[in-house]
Amino acid sequence: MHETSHIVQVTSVRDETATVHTLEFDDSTMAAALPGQFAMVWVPGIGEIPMSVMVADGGRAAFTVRRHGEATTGLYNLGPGEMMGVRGPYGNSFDIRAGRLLLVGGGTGLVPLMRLISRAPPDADITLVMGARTRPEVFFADTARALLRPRPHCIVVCTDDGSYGRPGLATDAAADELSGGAFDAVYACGPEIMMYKVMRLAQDAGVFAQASVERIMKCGTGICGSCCMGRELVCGDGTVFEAGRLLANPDFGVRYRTKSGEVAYY
Amino acid sequence: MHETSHIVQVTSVRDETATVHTLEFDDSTMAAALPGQFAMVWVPGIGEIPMSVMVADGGRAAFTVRRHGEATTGLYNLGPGEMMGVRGPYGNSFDIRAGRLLLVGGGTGLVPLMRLISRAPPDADITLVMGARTRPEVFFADTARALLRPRPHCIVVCTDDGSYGRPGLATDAAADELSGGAFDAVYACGPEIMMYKVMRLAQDAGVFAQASVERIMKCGTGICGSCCMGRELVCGDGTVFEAGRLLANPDFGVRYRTKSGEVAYY
Amino acid sequence: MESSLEAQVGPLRLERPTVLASGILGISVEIFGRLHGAGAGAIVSKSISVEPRDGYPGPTVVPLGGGGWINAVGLSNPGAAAFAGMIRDNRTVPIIVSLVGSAPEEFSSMVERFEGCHIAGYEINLSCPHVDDVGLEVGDDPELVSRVVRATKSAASVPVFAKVGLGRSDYLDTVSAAIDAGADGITAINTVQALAIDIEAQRPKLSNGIGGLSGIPIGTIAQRCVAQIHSQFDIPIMGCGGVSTWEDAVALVLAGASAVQLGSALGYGSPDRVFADVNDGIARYMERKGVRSVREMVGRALA
Amino acid sequence: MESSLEAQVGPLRLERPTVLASGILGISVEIFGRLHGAGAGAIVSKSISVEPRDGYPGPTVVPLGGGGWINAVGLSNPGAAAFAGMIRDNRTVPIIVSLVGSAPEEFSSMVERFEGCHIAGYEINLSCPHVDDVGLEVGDDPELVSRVVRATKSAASVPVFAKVGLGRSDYLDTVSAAIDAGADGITAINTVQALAIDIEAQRPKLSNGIGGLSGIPIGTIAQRCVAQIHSQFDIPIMGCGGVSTWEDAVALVLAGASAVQLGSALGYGSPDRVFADVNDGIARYMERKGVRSVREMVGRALA
Ligand SMILES: Cc1cc2nc3c(=O)[nH]c(=O)nc-3n(C[C@H](O)[C@H](O)[C@H](O)COP(=O)(O)OP(=O)(O)OC[C@H]3O[C@@H](n4cnc5c(N)ncnc54)[C@H](O)[C@@H]3O)c2cc1C
Ligand SMILES: Cc1cc2nc3c(=O)[nH]c(=O)nc-3n(C[C@H](O)[C@H](O)[C@H](O)COP(=O)(O)OP(=O)(O)OC[C@H]3O[C@@H](n4cnc5c(N)ncnc54)[C@H](O)[C@@H]3O)c2cc1C
Ligand SMILES: Cc1cc2nc3c(=O)[nH]c(=O)nc-3n(C[C@H](O)[C@H](O)[C@H](O)COP(=O)(O)O)c2cc1C
Ligand SMILES: Cc1cc2nc3c(=O)[nH]c(=O)nc-3n(C[C@H](O)[C@H](O)[C@H](O)COP(=O)(O)O)c2cc1C
Ligand code: FES
Ligand code: FES
Repeated sequence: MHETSHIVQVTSVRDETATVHTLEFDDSTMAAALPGQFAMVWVPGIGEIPMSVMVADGGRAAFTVRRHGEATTGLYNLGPGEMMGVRGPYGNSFDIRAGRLLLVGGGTGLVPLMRLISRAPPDADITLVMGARTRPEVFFADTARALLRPRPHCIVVCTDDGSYGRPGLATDAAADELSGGAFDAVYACGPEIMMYKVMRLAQDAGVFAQASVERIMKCGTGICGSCCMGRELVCGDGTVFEAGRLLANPDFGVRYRTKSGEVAYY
Repeated sequence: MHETSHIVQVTSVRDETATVHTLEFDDSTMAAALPGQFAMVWVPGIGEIPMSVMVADGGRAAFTVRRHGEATTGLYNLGPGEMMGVRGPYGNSFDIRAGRLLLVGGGTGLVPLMRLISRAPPDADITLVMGARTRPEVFFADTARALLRPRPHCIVVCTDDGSYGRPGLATDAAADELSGGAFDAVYACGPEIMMYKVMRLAQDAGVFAQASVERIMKCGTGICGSCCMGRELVCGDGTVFEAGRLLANPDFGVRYRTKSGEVAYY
Repeated sequence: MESSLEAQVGPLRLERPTVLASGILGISVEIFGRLHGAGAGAIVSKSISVEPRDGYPGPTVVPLGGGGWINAVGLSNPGAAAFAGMIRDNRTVPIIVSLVGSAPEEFSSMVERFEGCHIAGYEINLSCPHVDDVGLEVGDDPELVSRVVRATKSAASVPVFAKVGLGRSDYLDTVSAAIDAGADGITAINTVQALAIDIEAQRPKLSNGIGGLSGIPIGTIAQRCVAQIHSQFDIPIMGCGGVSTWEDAVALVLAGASAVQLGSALGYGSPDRVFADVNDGIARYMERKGVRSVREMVGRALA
Repeated sequence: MESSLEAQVGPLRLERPTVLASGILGISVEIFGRLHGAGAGAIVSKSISVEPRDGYPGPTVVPLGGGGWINAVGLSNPGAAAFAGMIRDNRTVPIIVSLVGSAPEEFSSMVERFEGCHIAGYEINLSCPHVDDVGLEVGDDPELVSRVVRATKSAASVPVFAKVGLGRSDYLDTVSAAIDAGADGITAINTVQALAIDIEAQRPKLSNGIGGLSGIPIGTIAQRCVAQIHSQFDIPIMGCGGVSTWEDAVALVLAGASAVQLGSALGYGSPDRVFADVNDGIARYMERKGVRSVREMVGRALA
């Protein structure tokens, strides 16, 4: 039985890029979220949207939001002391393996991967591929470095336009990594086409892989059906699915449902 | 928050007198009732009434009911395998002291006293005064003997008409006992006038005393108000009260409320 | 900043915004005194009829779990004459006498009975969902509502509230009829018609079959009705239904209630704590939100 | 003794008596297949309108705790044409298409859209408590109900159910109008109009303000309505409202439902277990009580 939303106060706001903010707040329920879990976040008077739970220091929680439409802009604009409603955390979480892990993320898809890093076993050897379109859009590089410092790791930042780090798509970098070494697991979160490619690459390489999928989510709790992807309910069966299950899904990487429930194609 | 009623099945019926039955049933909630606590007992199709929870062997529970009006007759008539609804247990319970205890009961008022005996400390020395009008109306004598056997005790059975045991009222016997020896506590349950006298006797003797009071009880849970006695709610503040509080109550031993809430006098 | 728990429900001034709902512990003036002492701003009596009523046989009040209750007590009450006698000596407790009946004359005759009693107001029960010929039957007939309210108003020298609930017809028509007939305020809502079946006994849990649902399950239904009345009429409202915590009380006020009645909540905790706990919670909330009077909060969530 | 879970709701035969309620996971035929495979006797789709609807902005569906939910999704749905396309290939799942609209012609035109789809029936949503001009507005007008049902019936070749709820007017009048117009059965009830205020934000939790209460809190209200319809009319009923366990399902059947819909219950447990658990519980109960068919139990608690 799900409990109702509760209100939390933003304690601090960090600029990640010109359009991305990280909002920190104190909340033990969200601080305990597992990597991959999400919250339904209510900006009173504006809207409610799903958000991955970001890592934060010392028992706090955070969201990292990219300003986009009405609701994300409302969230982005919240300042310290302002209120938002949260409910959850909802959904399953990444199955974090030991050994050599490849993490591939793009944009705010990096959020659950940051949380994954913070919960990975201390001796896991993590390669993180971070994708962005241009240099000013790169974020979490410092956060990732700080989180990865205590362990064997490698960070590959790619920009589509080559303005920073490795030129090209994150999927190209992921392909190189996979062909270059034996990984024990691959985790992806970001644009669905990117995740689709990474799941294929991992499957071809015979490596265990999971991705966290986004859909329209109105309830977060398995009743409204807005999040359906084939036979799966992304909010409850996911958001994290294994590669095999994803690649067998007729919708994954191909189509999604709009707010009305109509089918649209990527 | 109170839970709703549940149905139990009568497992066996014991004749106590021509008008009194003890119905045993399996139910862990009722088996755990404290001495003085009561249940609301529903005889489907007939009625619902308050009943003290009687002792029974081996984790079972029981009610002992005197056939009287519609509801008690319905309960009395239940046979093995038949259903009744129970909710509770409700109310507080006797504060069972150590040392020499005087128990004074009449009729089905003996029910909570039987349970009290079964929960008294092993070295408590118990004097039980049992009142009945005539010999055939005496019951629980064997039950009391069996419960009291392992400990120092004394049983005084009185009949109003002198047809069995000590002739006269239970209150007379109680007065004798109180004047004859130093008791650490007195517990009474039975007709209100009897309890009133016993509480006075105990107070005069300076002995800690409690009685369990009966009133109309429709909800058992402190919302309907049918059980009010002065400022007290018998179902929630009681049914067990200390002598001082009872004797200060303008209603105790004097008046009660009928089903409509009108005041009636004893 | 000092915030005050005083509440003003039209002509009725209450020291505290929490009121005991009708039918809850509602026949003993000693209990009224105890609850008033323990924080209740006023007490609504059990609904009183001209003649005494024994009510239905048991079960009449059954908890459902999850903070819900179902009841069909059959309006048991000692009758107007006896009840007037019981409360005649009261000087300290603000008692609102709840009246129930089926004809306008019954109401005026009852009000006359209470002549000389020190009471704070009347509440007309137009909405008892489980007794034939009184209660909802009356509430379902706006014309009769109008005559009943008028009869009560013309006999009474204290404020008159009309208590509504979800009946067969639109309760907002009842509200409208009561206001037009001069009601000083509206109490909303009564219990919601319900049926709880026991699947082992294969019969209803209440002897009457259908009864009224109260407690936590109806809280958001009450918020809705209070909000609808508040936005459609200019009339003070006593909110009632499903209040078990101070948060629920605040929600009803934010929805438009000027004061809040507590009923089933008395079954959750000690009668000596329930009102105080809710009042304290409201006071702390007001302090925290920088609100100085209950009045400032009324309907604020609809703004 | 063999007992069968088969249920007969008027002309509609169901292998199992549990049905997915409208609006719950209700737009994807793949999900329908999954739930049917996991025990649902039939699936009612999300209410479909002529044109697609995006619905309201969030929050649209919020859990309230205690097994209660409030929602005002604004009838988001892909529209009749798109939805007919989606279910055109279905051959195995008994789908009941829920229709919503405000004029009789809309209903007949939608039924024509589903010509050629393999569907088990229609359910006319007369009772959505939070969208202007459709839903309850229609249910509140018996004359319009009558025309809507008639239009649907005359276009449809499969059974037509009318879904009612507690609106402004007496829902029993709606039932009566629907039956007179030829409805094959009644679904009762929809959500109950409610409002949940967030006291920190001082505004309603739903973007639409008022919404519909579903889940455990409305269970006994649903039992009441089913019992009232069952005792006043000779019409098969699909019971809906607050069913979270097999006990709740049995209670609705004993109150008069020939089959039982599950809605919010899908939010309590795994979609792969909910129907099976309820079905198994019903089967064990029937075995224990010596009942051979669901039909034997219908309305038994009212006898
Ligand atoms: C599981 C999950 C985790 C996410 N995590 C993050 C994150 O950490 N950071 C981040 O920036 N973004 C995240 N998103 C994406 C984010 O939820 C969408 O970008 C956002 O909902 C778009 O809302 P909008 O108003 O800004 O945009 P628009 O596209 O203009 O949407 C308009 C309105 O449509 C509705 N809507 C749109 N998308 C959704 C949706 N997915 N679910 C429900 N309603 C929707 C809302 O009412 C919204 O206000 C996540 C999405 C999912 C499903
Ligand atoms: C706390 C408590 C414990 C009790 N324990 C026992 C016990 O162990 N054994 C026993 O035999 N009796 C016990 N009684 C007394 C028993 O409850 C009454 O004798 C019984 O309620 C009378 O019902 P009736 O139908 O037989 O009688 P009537 O006097 O004919 O009553 C008619 C109807 O009035 C109502 N009614 C009458 N008395 C009460 C009442 N006290 N509360 C609620 N409704 C009532 C019922 O609907 C009843 O059916 C107890 C009473 C209380 C308050
Ligand atoms: C046992 C019981 C008896 C009631 N009797 C009355 C009554 O006599 N008159 C009345 O107007 N309301 C009566 N009510 C309704 C309450 O006053 C109140 O409107 C309802 O219980 C909803 O509030 P709650 O959820 O706080 O209990 C009664 C409620 C209960 C539970
Ligand atoms: C999120 C949600 C959406 C709903 N959408 C519809 C709908 O489109 N059409 C309809 O007739 N009922 C709709 N309902 C009402 C349900 O079908 C059902 O009548 C109600 O939820 C009560 O059942 P429950 O308590 O089992 O949930 C919806 C309910 C919920 C919770
Ligand atoms: S978001 Fe509602 S079912 Fe997944
Ligand atoms: S029996 Fe209802 S208040 Fe005591």
